[in-house]
Amino acid sequence: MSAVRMAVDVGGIKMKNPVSTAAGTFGYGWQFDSLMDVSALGAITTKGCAALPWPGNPAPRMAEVPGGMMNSVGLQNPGVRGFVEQSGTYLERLAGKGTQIICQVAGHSTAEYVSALELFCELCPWAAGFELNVSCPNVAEGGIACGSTPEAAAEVVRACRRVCDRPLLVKMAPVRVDEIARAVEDAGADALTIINSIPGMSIDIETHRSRLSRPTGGLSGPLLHPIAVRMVWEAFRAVRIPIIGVGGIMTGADAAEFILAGATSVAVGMASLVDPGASLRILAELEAWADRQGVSDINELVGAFEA
Amino acid sequence: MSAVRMAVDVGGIKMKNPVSTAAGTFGYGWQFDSLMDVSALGAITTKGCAALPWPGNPAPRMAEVPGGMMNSVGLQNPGVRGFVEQSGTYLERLAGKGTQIICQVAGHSTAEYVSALELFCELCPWAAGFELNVSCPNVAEGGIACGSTPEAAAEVVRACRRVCDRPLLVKMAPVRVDEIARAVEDAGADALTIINSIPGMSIDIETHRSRLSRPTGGLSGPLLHPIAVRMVWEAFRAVRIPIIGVGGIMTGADAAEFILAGATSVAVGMASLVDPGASLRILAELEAWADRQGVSDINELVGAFEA
Amino acid sequence: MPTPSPARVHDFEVVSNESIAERIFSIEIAAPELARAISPGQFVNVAVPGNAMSLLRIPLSYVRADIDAGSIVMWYAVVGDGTRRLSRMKPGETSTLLGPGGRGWSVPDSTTRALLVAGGIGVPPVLCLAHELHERGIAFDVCLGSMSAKTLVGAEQFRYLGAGTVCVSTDDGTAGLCGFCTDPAADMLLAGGYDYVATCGPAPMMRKTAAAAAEAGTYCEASLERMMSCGFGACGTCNVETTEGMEGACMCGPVFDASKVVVW
Amino acid sequence: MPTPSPARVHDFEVVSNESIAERIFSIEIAAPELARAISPGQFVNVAVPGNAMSLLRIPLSYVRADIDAGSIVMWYAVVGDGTRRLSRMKPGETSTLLGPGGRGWSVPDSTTRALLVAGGIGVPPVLCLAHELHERGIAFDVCLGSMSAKTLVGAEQFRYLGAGTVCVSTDDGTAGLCGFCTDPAADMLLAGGYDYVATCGPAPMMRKTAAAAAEAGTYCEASLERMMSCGFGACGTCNVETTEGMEGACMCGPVFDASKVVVW
Ligand SMILES: Cc1cc2nc3c(=O)[nH]c(=O)nc-3n(C[C@H](O)[C@H](O)[C@H](O)COP(=O)(O)OP(=O)(O)OC[C@H]3O[C@@H](n4cnc5c(N)ncnc54)[C@H](O)[C@@H]3O)c2cc1C
Ligand SMILES: Cc1cc2nc3c(=O)[nH]c(=O)nc-3n(C[C@H](O)[C@H](O)[C@H](O)COP(=O)(O)OP(=O)(O)OC[C@H]3O[C@@H](n4cnc5c(N)ncnc54)[C@H](O)[C@@H]3O)c2cc1C
Ligand SMILES: Cc1cc2nc3c(=O)[nH]c(=O)nc-3n(C[C@H](O)[C@H](O)[C@H](O)COP(=O)(O)O)c2cc1C
Ligand SMILES: Cc1cc2nc3c(=O)[nH]c(=O)nc-3n(C[C@H](O)[C@H](O)[C@H](O)COP(=O)(O)O)c2cc1C
Ligand code: FES
Ligand code: FES
Repeated sequence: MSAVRMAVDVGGIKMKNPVSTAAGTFGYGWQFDSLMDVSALGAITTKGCAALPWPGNPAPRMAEVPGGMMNSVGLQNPGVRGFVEQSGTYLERLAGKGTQIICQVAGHSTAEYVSALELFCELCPWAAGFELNVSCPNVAEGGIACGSTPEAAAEVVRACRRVCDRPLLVKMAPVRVDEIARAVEDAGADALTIINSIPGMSIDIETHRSRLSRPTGGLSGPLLHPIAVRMVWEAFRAVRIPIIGVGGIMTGADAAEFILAGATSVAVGMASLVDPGASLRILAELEAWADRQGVSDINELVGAFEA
Repeated sequence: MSAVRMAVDVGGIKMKNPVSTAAGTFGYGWQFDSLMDVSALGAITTKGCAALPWPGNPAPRMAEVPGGMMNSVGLQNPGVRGFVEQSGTYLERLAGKGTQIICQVAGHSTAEYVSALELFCELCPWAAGFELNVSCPNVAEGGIACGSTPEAAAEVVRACRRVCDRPLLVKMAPVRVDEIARAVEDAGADALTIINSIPGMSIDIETHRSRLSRPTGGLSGPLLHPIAVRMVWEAFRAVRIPIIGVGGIMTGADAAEFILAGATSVAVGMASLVDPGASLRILAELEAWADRQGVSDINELVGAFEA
Repeated sequence: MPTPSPARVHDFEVVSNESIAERIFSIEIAAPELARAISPGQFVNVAVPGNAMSLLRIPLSYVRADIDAGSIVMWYAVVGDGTRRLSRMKPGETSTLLGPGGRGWSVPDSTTRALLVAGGIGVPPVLCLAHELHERGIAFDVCLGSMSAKTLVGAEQFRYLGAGTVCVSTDDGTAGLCGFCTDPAADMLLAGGYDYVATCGPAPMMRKTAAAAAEAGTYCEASLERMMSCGFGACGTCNVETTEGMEGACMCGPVFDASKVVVW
Repeated sequence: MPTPSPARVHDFEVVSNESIAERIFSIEIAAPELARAISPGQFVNVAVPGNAMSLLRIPLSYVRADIDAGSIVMWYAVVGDGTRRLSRMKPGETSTLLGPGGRGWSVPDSTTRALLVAGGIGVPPVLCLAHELHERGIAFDVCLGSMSAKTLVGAEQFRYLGAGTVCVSTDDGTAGLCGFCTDPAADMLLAGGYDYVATCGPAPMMRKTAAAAAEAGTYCEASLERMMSCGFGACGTCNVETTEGMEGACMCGPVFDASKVVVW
């Protein structure tokens, strides 16, 4: 067995190992409970949720593309109260087993982020922290519109910071990463999750229509990986707060690249949809790699990339 | 045989069909002469070239990634005079056969773009137009630094516009596409080439070093395709000047998506490296598709995407 | 917490894989535990080896399960890269699937006579239901639609399972009536005698069938198709707009109470 | 305009494909036109089917060409996904390659005795050269290096082709001398009698060999390896820094005048 210490601290969220799940690709956790030992993960991040329920976008919401997939779910969610009713008991129990729960917060405007976060803080004492999704490519207002400029992103974070004293993460859009990272760090973010899906487009060339119900959707999967690793590295050099690396992680090696580029933790996305136990396989592979590097603590490898 | 008219006009460059080649993936044309009938293409764009020779980056300059490749050639070029000496006769002959020659212009600063362009204008009477590469991810100054903000890109274009009365194209970085498109249109660009390779990173997890001689490189290939199509559509709605769609075109269907999204013309990149005759196969497939759509002129399909 | 999906990851081995009509294949796979667990109207999400650019699994209904042989049979149309690769899998080749997924048919105990309306490659889950009706001793008639005789599947099997009438329609008239199977279905529903309708096929077909059933006042279930990423309720990509809001086809469906479906 | 690459796209068929040492395979492929066109030191760029995520071809040297049989033989080490897939190709399977690529060895007509220094999977192009020397009646000795006896290839073949001495070294001493083959090579060069040196193998090995040859005043050629995208001079990814500037390995090489190489 490996003797590498795997525990990491992501902006105050103490994870027993660096592997977590990407919002929207792991439901609310319980969906995987019969398929794997969820409590072996360092953390899970729950699907984005707003103060009030959102219906999400019409079908079709998914199209497969080479090397990945495109979705336009549009943050369908039952609202914070519905979320807590549905999944609160499960998540509280999971937190009790030492897997940190990060609840993702959605909104159409700064005010909506704040009111969702206030509800979360009130109703989810078991949540280790909250991730602000200012980068969803599939909602017309809010989402990516709130996360594509340093000013807009910082505004949301500043307002949220005022109402929340638990760790606040920011899910970053895949644009202007260094500028936005600096802006949200200054605004009080405790950690960054990099990156959300990249907006893409897939057209049915016979019907001349989008293969989704909206013109564009968000890309996930291996096709993102080299782009996401680069963005993590850019942010790592721009800020001091820790980073969760996300994008196309299918293997421990993919996760290791994020760690070397400066991520303290990683989150598995699409891989869990294809293969529900993927995150645990990735954790095992990551641990074996860390062991092979001859370190005693995985934190020694964070940002160990030699340019 | 198809009866679809395939000729297109890209900002004054009259192409007999919409298929061209992406800068840096087709050498100076003659490299393909023994492998395919280059003169069947609508246009070719030559590898970026500066006023004086550039050595490019050290080896390794290439790493393969899932769904594509990453390069850090760094615009190695023999300078405009060397280029003309080496390839001028061939390109002039090719132009005579009706394939338009677009010469790509490189520089580290506005002044360097201008002096390279002046040389090009003087020495290449056979060139149908010039493409300003303000988006190379592999040079430390110039390149992408000149193309990542609307202001910087517009400055280069304005200065170049003053010294050149032939069609000027701008090779766009994959960032802030609508803003930059508008800025360079206002600055006098005649057409846009969208997109250049996306900066990415690939780390050898055993050595902790980049798989290239530089930390980052430019991604090409199918992994770009849905992102590039989306960016073409964004630009199409932002400006009136025509667009050349580039990114991961491996088949006529991939090219057709660009046309529907608003590209008047397409350029084949990595596909030509894998399979030198790919551009002609893509042209044939594109023509067959246009025929199947029941149009008499491919221009009817430009931007025919129904949102 | 709601009930999680009953799906598990199962290894499977191809037993046979053969064309049964134009571009339609029947595949039998060995997966003993799955064969025991699955019930009519549920589906499996199959990993097809061979193209590393295409990562997602392919959702497929099943036609029948043989608990003794430890196998299930699926019929599928070759429509794209994934199903093409599936059609090339040879006996003995192995892969994995996730299943059983979702909620199948729930034919009320009180049912005396059912009408089954199936079109195109919507036949498999309906034929699967016919097996159940046969076992439960519930009488049924079938309206079966297809583009043409060449792509028609299931008629024999429905007859073999004791269907009262099997009314075949083809778009081009090469077998049975010329036209859509929804026309005879509407007539038969109006004529009465049914207390349950099940339908699967192209969206317009199901919509019409559901409307006819509603008109006749007969309870109707429909098996809907959506693009699916996970098949076990984790991603939210398979939504169906119902009178009770958005519901995931892979957990709340694929079989829905037709009167609840707003967008087919 | 400079001379374009002699490479063409050729179909090929696998004739045989077998392991000849630990993780090293020998593949014979039928490609008659290519077999006629290729010369020692040149390479081919092979499309290996089976992983749609990995698009580029794999550059490989060849060991010998048989014009009558219309085939060439290549030896390759299984180091990653592409070569692993290649090792699974079966006789009768087909694909395409681009070749012949680049500039091979140019042994001066005046050469009387050559020293060949090959290490690891650098053996193929050097063994190919030995065939040429044999045909041209030029005497040669060989210094052959490998990690261990298990990965050693070519010793017999060099002997069969009439090598004077074949001096084997292994890193672990399991065959021949224990150590690097560059040490005996340097000794032999110092002892004199050679008017040509050819080398291929790991970069440090070639660098040392070239330095020893320079010291002995003997003309030396080296076959360099670079990551290649196209293999026919179109992309500029295969650069070698030489005293005359950056030169592409796929057109100006892979065989270079060793005294020109700045970065190995
Ligand atoms: C619950 C469920 C049960 C199904 N049962 C069967 C069955 O028993 N037999 C059968 O032949 N098919 C069935 N399908 C459809 C089957 O999943 C698709 O035909 C298959 O995934 C296509 O994969 P492909 O890679 O070959 O095609 P692609 O290249 O992915 O697509 C080809 C065409 O098929 C459409 N398509 C792809 N996936 C789906 C999907 N999930 N739903 C609807 N359309 C799709 C695409 O939009 C496209 O037009 C079922 C689908 C669902 C959701
Ligand atoms: C002109 C030339 C001739 C060659 N001749 C032979 C030969 O006769 N026999 C043989 O076994 N190999 C030869 N090689 C090397 C061979 O091309 C690589 O081993 C092969 O491409 C690896 O592919 P892969 O997908 O299996 O490995 P990958 O998964 O792509 O990489 C595995 C490892 O091999 C390295 N590698 C990959 N490609 C190359 C390359 N082009 N050059 C150097 N290192 C590389 C990678 O950096 C990595 O460390 C030659 C290379 C060149 C450029
Ligand atoms: C179906 C689906 C739904 C998603 N929903 C969310 C979401 O609610 N909030 C969010 O920040 N990201 C969401 N994402 C993006 C992922 O969290 C992740 O950033 C992205 O998929 C890249 O990682 P991957 O390549 O490992 O999937 C979603 C992705 C998918 C595929
Ligand atoms: C080896 C290589 C060299 C390139 N050189 C240039 C260049 O000189 N100028 C430029 O604008 N783009 C260059 N590109 C980018 C391509 O022109 C193109 O924008 C990109 O590869 C995306 O298209 P593709 O996916 O079809 O390859 C280069 C790409 C590759 C692979
Ligand atoms: S397919 Fe993932 S939730 Fe239904
Ligand atoms: S590999 Fe493309 S130029 Fe040499």
